[in-house]
Amino acid sequence: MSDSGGDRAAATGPAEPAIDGWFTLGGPGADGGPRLIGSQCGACGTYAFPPRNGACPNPSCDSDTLEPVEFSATGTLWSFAENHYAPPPPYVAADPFEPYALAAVELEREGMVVLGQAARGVRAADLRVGMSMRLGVDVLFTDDDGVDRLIWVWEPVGGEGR
Amino acid sequence: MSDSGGDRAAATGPAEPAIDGWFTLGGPGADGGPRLIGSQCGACGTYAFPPRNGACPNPSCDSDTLEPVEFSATGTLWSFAENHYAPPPPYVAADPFEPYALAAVELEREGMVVLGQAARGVRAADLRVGMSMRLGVDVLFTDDDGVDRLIWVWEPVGGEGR
Amino acid sequence: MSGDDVAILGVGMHPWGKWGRDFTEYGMVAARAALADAGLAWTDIQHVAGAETIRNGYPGFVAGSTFAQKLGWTGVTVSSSYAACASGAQALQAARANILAGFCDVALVIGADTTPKGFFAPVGGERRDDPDWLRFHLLGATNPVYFALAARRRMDLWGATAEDFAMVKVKNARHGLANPNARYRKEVAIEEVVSSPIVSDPLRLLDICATSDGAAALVVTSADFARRHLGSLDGVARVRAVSTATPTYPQTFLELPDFATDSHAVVAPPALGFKASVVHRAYEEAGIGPDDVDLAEVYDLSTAMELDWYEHLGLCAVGGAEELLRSGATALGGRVPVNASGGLASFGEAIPAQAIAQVCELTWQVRGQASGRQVEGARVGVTANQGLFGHGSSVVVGI
Amino acid sequence: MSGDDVAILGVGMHPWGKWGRDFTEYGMVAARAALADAGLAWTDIQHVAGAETIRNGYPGFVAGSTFAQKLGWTGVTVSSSYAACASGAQALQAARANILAGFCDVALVIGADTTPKGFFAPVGGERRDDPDWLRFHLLGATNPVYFALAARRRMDLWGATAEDFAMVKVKNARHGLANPNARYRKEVAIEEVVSSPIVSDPLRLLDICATSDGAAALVVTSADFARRHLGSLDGVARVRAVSTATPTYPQTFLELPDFATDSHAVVAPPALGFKASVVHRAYEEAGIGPDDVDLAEVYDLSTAMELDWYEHLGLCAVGGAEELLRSGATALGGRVPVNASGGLASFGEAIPAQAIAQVCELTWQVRGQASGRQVEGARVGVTANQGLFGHGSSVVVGI
Ligand SMILES: [Zn+2]
Ligand SMILES: [Zn+2]
Repeated sequence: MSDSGGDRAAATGPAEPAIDGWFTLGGPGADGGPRLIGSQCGACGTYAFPPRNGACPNPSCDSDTLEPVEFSATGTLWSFAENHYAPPPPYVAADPFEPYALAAVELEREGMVVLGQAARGVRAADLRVGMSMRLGVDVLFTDDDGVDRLIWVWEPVGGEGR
Repeated sequence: MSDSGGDRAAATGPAEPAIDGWFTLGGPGADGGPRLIGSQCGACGTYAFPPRNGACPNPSCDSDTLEPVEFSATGTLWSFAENHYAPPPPYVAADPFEPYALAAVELEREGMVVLGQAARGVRAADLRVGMSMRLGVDVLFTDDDGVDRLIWVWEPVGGEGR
Repeated sequence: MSGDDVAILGVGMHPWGKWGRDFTEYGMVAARAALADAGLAWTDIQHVAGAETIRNGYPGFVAGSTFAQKLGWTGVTVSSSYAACASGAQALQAARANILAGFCDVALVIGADTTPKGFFAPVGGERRDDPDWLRFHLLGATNPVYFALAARRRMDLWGATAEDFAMVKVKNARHGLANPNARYRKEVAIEEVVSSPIVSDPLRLLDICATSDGAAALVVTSADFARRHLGSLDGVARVRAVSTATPTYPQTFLELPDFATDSHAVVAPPALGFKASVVHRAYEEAGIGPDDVDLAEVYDLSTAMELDWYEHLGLCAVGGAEELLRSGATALGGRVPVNASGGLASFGEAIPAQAIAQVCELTWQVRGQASGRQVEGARVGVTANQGLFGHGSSVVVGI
Repeated sequence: MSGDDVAILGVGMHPWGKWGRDFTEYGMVAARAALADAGLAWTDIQHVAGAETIRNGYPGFVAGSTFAQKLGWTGVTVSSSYAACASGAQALQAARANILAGFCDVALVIGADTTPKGFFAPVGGERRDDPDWLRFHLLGATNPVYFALAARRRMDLWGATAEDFAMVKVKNARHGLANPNARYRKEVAIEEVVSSPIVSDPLRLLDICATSDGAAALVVTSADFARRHLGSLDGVARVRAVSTATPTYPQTFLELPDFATDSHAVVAPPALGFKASVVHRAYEEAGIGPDDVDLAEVYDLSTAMELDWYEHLGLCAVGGAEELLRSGATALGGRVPVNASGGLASFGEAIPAQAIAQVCELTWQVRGQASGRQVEGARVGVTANQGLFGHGSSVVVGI
């Protein structure tokens, strides 16, 4: 979880995930990129995100053995939006505020849509429903201790850099 | 409302009620002492405290014309208690905390029981249900601007000084 | 009138606005208006069903008892229901269930709110177990973001345009012109909407409803009581259905306040999506279909969302809402006017009051009392409403 | 079993304690225990009636839907009820009304809480319209202050002593020794109670209940469903009454969170005080009187308050509670054991779960399953519970 990922964002100082256990930062193994960490039920096989501690969401299954599982890193853009006003706290907005996009991406294997911010510099005008998208990681905000807090982001496959 | 009362507490700096419109500080008129300000319904005559803005509490009366009325300054002790731990905020507790008593006093004319702190120095050991009690005013806390915030208090008639 | 219907004897509202007063003051006005409309006194009420507000301290959490006390304790039973924006419908259902179970004959249903300025923010404190807190903190996913996601799908899948969205606002603003309880009572032009500031692309300021103060109340009774009180049930509006269905797993449409949908990898999605299923259950309970509906009041948190409701209500096929709108069918004078009241576009959102206000409007409409916005010959109306966390509601009112 | 009764097919709890985990985890344990006890699956449930917790963010406000989602969306209807400490009884009443009105046959009633340490404080912010905020700010009138006012009246009017109060604690601690769901399971001596620190005179630390984490759940059904499911109704516990009456004006006993009572200057007080009237309505609905009661579970927020309940329940005359206690009638083995479960003295208070837990205990008792604390021959039990803002509840369970 706290491995420094090669594929990571423009973080310069110390960096930590903004929330523990919801995504990896990527690294040398596998295809190297970051991944969302969901849950998969050992009994019925269904998926869930955010990861949950027991309680399979399938109503026909009363299993409590949900295992952490890395989700697909690519999917299809289900929809998107772009915030033109700073969200209220507990969001830590940049000052001055810069509009940013959010993307909801459908993962084929997992059969689910996951919301995230769009990668830095990717704007609504660059997006359309149905595009191929890939997971990345970027800085969400810098906390009071000067630590960059990281979050998963979606970016078009072969799309804009950051 | 903001008259300085002769009967007032040991306030030395500027002083204001901790809440507006619930009690007078007393003064030269009438019997001089402070009074609770309740409401009386112009239609059915029933009383209410705290004062309310319309909506007679008598279910058989739909009047909205409640007039401010000064309550009786004396009554009978209905019950009492004594706090030995500092209440949590928004109570502004003295530091170090000193135990203090609270008294609920039944007013004959108004036919109701009104809760208040006991006057400074009046402790549970000084009280018993059925005693005659009289309204006073004392400092509740001193606010960030150095203003003493005042509150109504109950004290035994002919009882302890402060 | 079927024995399973409850009668709506009285309806009342406090006008929507931004008054900044205690929410109980609005509720009292609405309650007294509903009682006067019913020709009943407060002391005739046997149950108070309050819709809670969670932003007004304890009195808001115990809305039922707050109003019972403010009107004067009479020993009535009370209930306080919370279901986000569907709270008002849940309060109505609480009253209805108590009446039909035989626990009371006459109930007051009431919702009132005083709302903060700007975006709704989550409950205070650092709440890392609360998805509602986390969606703000981790994504800045405000309510308009979710509305925008749905709106964008209409554009990219069905060819909706910014002008279509604007046309919903123009229609509803016109409907609300003569409504004495509406907050905004002026015409809006398409150009004004499409040139208003973008809030969450593709939605602009005038596409998104404001937050308002307001209150609405109903007096509902058993059929027997209504018959005794009025001598006859002719011309009495009645509640023919209340649906408060939750989603069926997997819920595959991303809704407030979730980070992700359920997974359909293992369990196939239900035939009807969540919001369509809420309406479907109401139709089923009332024994009607979309063709029987003379008008609808729907929760237009955004202009685009009203279009989604056309489809959930079965007024047109999926993807057909823009064409239905453009045809004029959903405007006053059309086949099935939607939001004849002016909708949230004209009212703004007063959460616990909103679903009750929809029922007030349908009652006025089926009675023929909706002066200046009357749907001619209205006999059956339906409401549709969405609340986060799997809440939705749909109420059928008939005469 | 009368057609107006609903059957209690399953009961379940999560042990009370101070675990500091998410309240939904406790609730899941209780829900699954109740389902297992009923021999039913989650997918058999048609309605989830949640008792709200207001200190756990949004999921707590929408307790019904939170648990419906956590168990897996099935399209059930939900309700979320709030009535302070009486919330659990209101949730039961929501389920019962929906069943008796014919809207569902099988409902899950659930309450769970994670509680803060120390005194309950009011909702945050400066809330000068909220009497609950003001009583803390202006008087420091914590909950124990109100308990102390009532306790002092028992002393000065009826001659209660600190030792009487302590004896309630000693009795309930002994009752709770064998209860696997109780938080405190050790004997307490009178000397320990009367030498514990004074919190709000005359009440000491061991006179006042702690705040706990915990959960309780019920599976309740129509009589027809229970008959089909079990083949017979023999030996099935049932809900014979739920009372949620509010006060009648003027309410002349000073109650949380008020600054003053109502005035009896113009309107005479009702014959029965508020809490006695709550119980009276339950007796009336069940068609029983105090002599028919084999045991009672009452809300012993303080030791002295348990004594008040003896009188409200009609177990003795007003002023006679101390004598009844001293006689041993309310201890296990006595005429009418009170808080055989151990009560709040052994559990601590988990607000939305408490009134449901009382019903769990009565169910175990009338089934003869209250191992180590069984009231011999128990067939009818009553609960009594008080919530601030005019809430109270009383439930009658019989077999
Ligand atoms: Zn599973
Ligand atoms: Zn009056």
